Amino acid sequence: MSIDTKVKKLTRQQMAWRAAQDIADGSYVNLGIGLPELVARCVPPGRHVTYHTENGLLGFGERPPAGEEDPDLVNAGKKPVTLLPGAALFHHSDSFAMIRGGHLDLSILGAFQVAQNGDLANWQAGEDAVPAVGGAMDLVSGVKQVFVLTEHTTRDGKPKLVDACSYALTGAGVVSRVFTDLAVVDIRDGHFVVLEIVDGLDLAGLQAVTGAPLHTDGTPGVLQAP
Amino acid sequence: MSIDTKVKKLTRQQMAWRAAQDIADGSYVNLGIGLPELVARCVPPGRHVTYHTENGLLGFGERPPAGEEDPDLVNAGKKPVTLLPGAALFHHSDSFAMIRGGHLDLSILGAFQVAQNGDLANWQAGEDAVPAVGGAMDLVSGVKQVFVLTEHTTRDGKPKLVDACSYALTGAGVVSRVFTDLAVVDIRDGHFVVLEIVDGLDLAGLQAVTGAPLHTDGTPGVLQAP
Amino acid sequence: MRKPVYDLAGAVADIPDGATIMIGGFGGAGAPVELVHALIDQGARELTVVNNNAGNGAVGLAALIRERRVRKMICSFPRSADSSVFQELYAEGALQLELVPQGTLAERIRAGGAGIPAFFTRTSVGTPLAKGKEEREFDGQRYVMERWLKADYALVKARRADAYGNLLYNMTARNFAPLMCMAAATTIVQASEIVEPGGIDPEAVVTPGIFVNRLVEVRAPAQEERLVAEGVRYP
Amino acid sequence: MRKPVYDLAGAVADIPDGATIMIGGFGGAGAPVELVHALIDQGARELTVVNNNAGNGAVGLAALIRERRVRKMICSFPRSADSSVFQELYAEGALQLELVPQGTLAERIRAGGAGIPAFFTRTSVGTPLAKGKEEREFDGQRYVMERWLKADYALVKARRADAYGNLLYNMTARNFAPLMCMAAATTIVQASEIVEPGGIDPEAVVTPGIFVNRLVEVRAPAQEERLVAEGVRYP
Repeated sequence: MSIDTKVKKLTRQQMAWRAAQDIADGSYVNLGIGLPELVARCVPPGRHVTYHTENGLLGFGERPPAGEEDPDLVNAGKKPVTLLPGAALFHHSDSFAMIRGGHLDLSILGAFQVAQNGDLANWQAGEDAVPAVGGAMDLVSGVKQVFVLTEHTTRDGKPKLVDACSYALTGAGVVSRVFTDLAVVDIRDGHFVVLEIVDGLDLAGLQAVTGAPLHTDGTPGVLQAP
Repeated sequence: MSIDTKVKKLTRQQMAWRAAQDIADGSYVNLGIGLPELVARCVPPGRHVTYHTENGLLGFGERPPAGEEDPDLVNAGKKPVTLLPGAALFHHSDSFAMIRGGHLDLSILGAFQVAQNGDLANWQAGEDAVPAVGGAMDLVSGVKQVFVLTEHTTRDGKPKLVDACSYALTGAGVVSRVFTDLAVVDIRDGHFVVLEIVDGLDLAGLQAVTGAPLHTDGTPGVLQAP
Repeated sequence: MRKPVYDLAGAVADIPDGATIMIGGFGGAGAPVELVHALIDQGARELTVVNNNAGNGAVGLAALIRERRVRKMICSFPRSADSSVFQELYAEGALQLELVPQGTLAERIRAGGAGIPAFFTRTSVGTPLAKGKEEREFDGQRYVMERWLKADYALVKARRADAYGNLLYNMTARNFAPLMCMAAATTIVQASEIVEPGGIDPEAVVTPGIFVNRLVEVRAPAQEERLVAEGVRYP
Repeated sequence: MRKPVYDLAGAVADIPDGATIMIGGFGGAGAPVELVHALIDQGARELTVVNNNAGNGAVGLAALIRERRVRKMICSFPRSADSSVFQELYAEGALQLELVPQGTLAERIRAGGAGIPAFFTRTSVGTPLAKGKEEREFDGQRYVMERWLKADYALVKARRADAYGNLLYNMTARNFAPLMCMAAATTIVQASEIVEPGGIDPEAVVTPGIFVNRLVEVRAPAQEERLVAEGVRYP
């Protein structure tokens, strides 16, 4: 299934921007490796968000200027970061106590598949690859709210929003909202509920690239991003 | 049962001194409240012993001079102590990780009763008193070696070394050696084995104030202390 | 984020009757005397209190108990030279006691903060305190299962807080406080000073601010032992 | 007590074949490259290695794996841009893998150090990694039981050690090291400097010396990422 070229798909930057709008002021947030990392730069001015990384740091900022990187000061993606005033360093067990103990408000993660019941598969695509889970299972089972940020379909056009995950689960019933390049979709009571769709696409068009029935709660808004 | 006045009972200071002789160089040691606290001053010169206290401190020293006490710098008996160079402060969970995780070499505790199988009762004497356990149960079940330091009998002459504890246990089969004002007694394979007896008392005399059969492994030495 | 800074009364204003409250301190070291007195003034009753001890003299936790605000104490050592208030009410049956070995108490609180609903420990095996607890053998050793301990509120005392709630403590006044900050839904901290973010070395932070909800500056906090020695009675 | 100070070869000399070794580090941050190279020189085989990852490039842990000294890896994330050594040996079946969620790995190591033989966590419930694990419900939530993880040796990297083994780390190079120091029978530390007792603020100590057995001073330690970027191969 392919999407009409008139459809105003969001770029990765725009996807990150849209997700960032839904981060509440004062939140403690863990951003997954890759696309979710872009979210930090897009948080609206005036909202104070504190970022947590699994490897023992709360309150970090952007990558430092070239030449000032410290390989001992990195995020979970092993990318150099900086300490903001008021940062705290701690060991891995304390870091995951924050995660497992429900102290983080939000985690934004990538996905291979999200099911309509909130199941998430984002760590193992198929049997061949070397399995690697990292902190994803801890995050989804511990953080208060889990958002997924991902393209609506795979590179070859298969739905990532599905009725049931065929890949190995990261967690069962853990996702509450999905931000894609085509839509913003809530997960409520075992259903996908469409909140916003990009310009040029209607619900039927979105349904055609989605692997489970879409519901609405009023007319979906327009998904747009600067 | 009373003891002949010719018997050279040890004083409390002497008891503490005798126990201190059996602390190995390099040990990490937790001393119980009361009589065991006296042990620290009696360790032979040249042996380096590091003291741990449950309330989050490793490497503390004697009470500071009058007027220099800090009520925030105390041992488990709530007595003021000092920080020695190389001390470390930590929270209660880390402190008991040291205890429970088997990182301490030795704990020296008081006792109401010690049984020949190594059972220790040292927290609740009878049903009337308000029960209070503190860290005793953690110490006896976690520290590598537990010595008991106590008078051989109660104030009214009843044996404290017994065949089976009648008081509530602190731990089962946990004590390896007992230092009293009359003798040094090992616990081996469910038996009391007498290592040393004070001058003026023979095995029969010691047996008369002990609540379980005494064994020997060669002739007991003379228990003496400066 | 910047944590709201309250006065003492404001910080404890919403604590309801029946709340479970963890109070930092080992004896007087780390006892948040001013916060406890504010709680007495506030009037909440039927409290469950978690503390290593059960108060001394006629101030702080002992005063809270004496004013009959506490229904149940969860502690390891309710007995001391100056703990007559607890002993009297306990003897008359006005107060429940859950006695927990000190290390198990610390670990149960940490477990509450770390999302660990239960764990196994050798501590208390074969003793009356293991009664009613599930026992289990691992690798030939017997252990008892212990459950996490959480609270609605924690009251703790710090030496320094920054505006984001990062904390440093003074010496052994640290004791249970970092664990209680983790295990309470709302953690209220009285700090001798509140500094701007950057005023605490990130490498030396003991309690990261994520575990802290409210700050109160108490510049010259009372030391419980001194109040007891002086015979002070509150209120 | 003063901890014995070794040279690199001496510090790892007694590690036997078949040992379980925890190696600190998260990627290159905190990786004790010099100690791992000394272990390669020493020759021990059939090792079980606990690390968050599985090595990068052709140095450190990756080199240990490439030299076929490792029988089994216990880790959370053995995949990275430069982890081809692990991937090849894993594909050919020369290496076992126990994949553990990162937080569960950290907590299992802490449990090993803290005398907690087992604990419950929500992490992995309903996923393939819960297979074979005991499940249990507490307060209406499902949890899996996880066992402690201990080691014969830990190799970790510190910024500063004092002569008693108290440690400070550098930034996020701390990660697993404080836990591994607790969980190993013999903890071997390479520190950029070893100072006299008193050279670390007691309030700021991260790993108390009781968890440390041997010290090695490595004044200008290699940073794994730089070696990988430069294409260095060891030995």
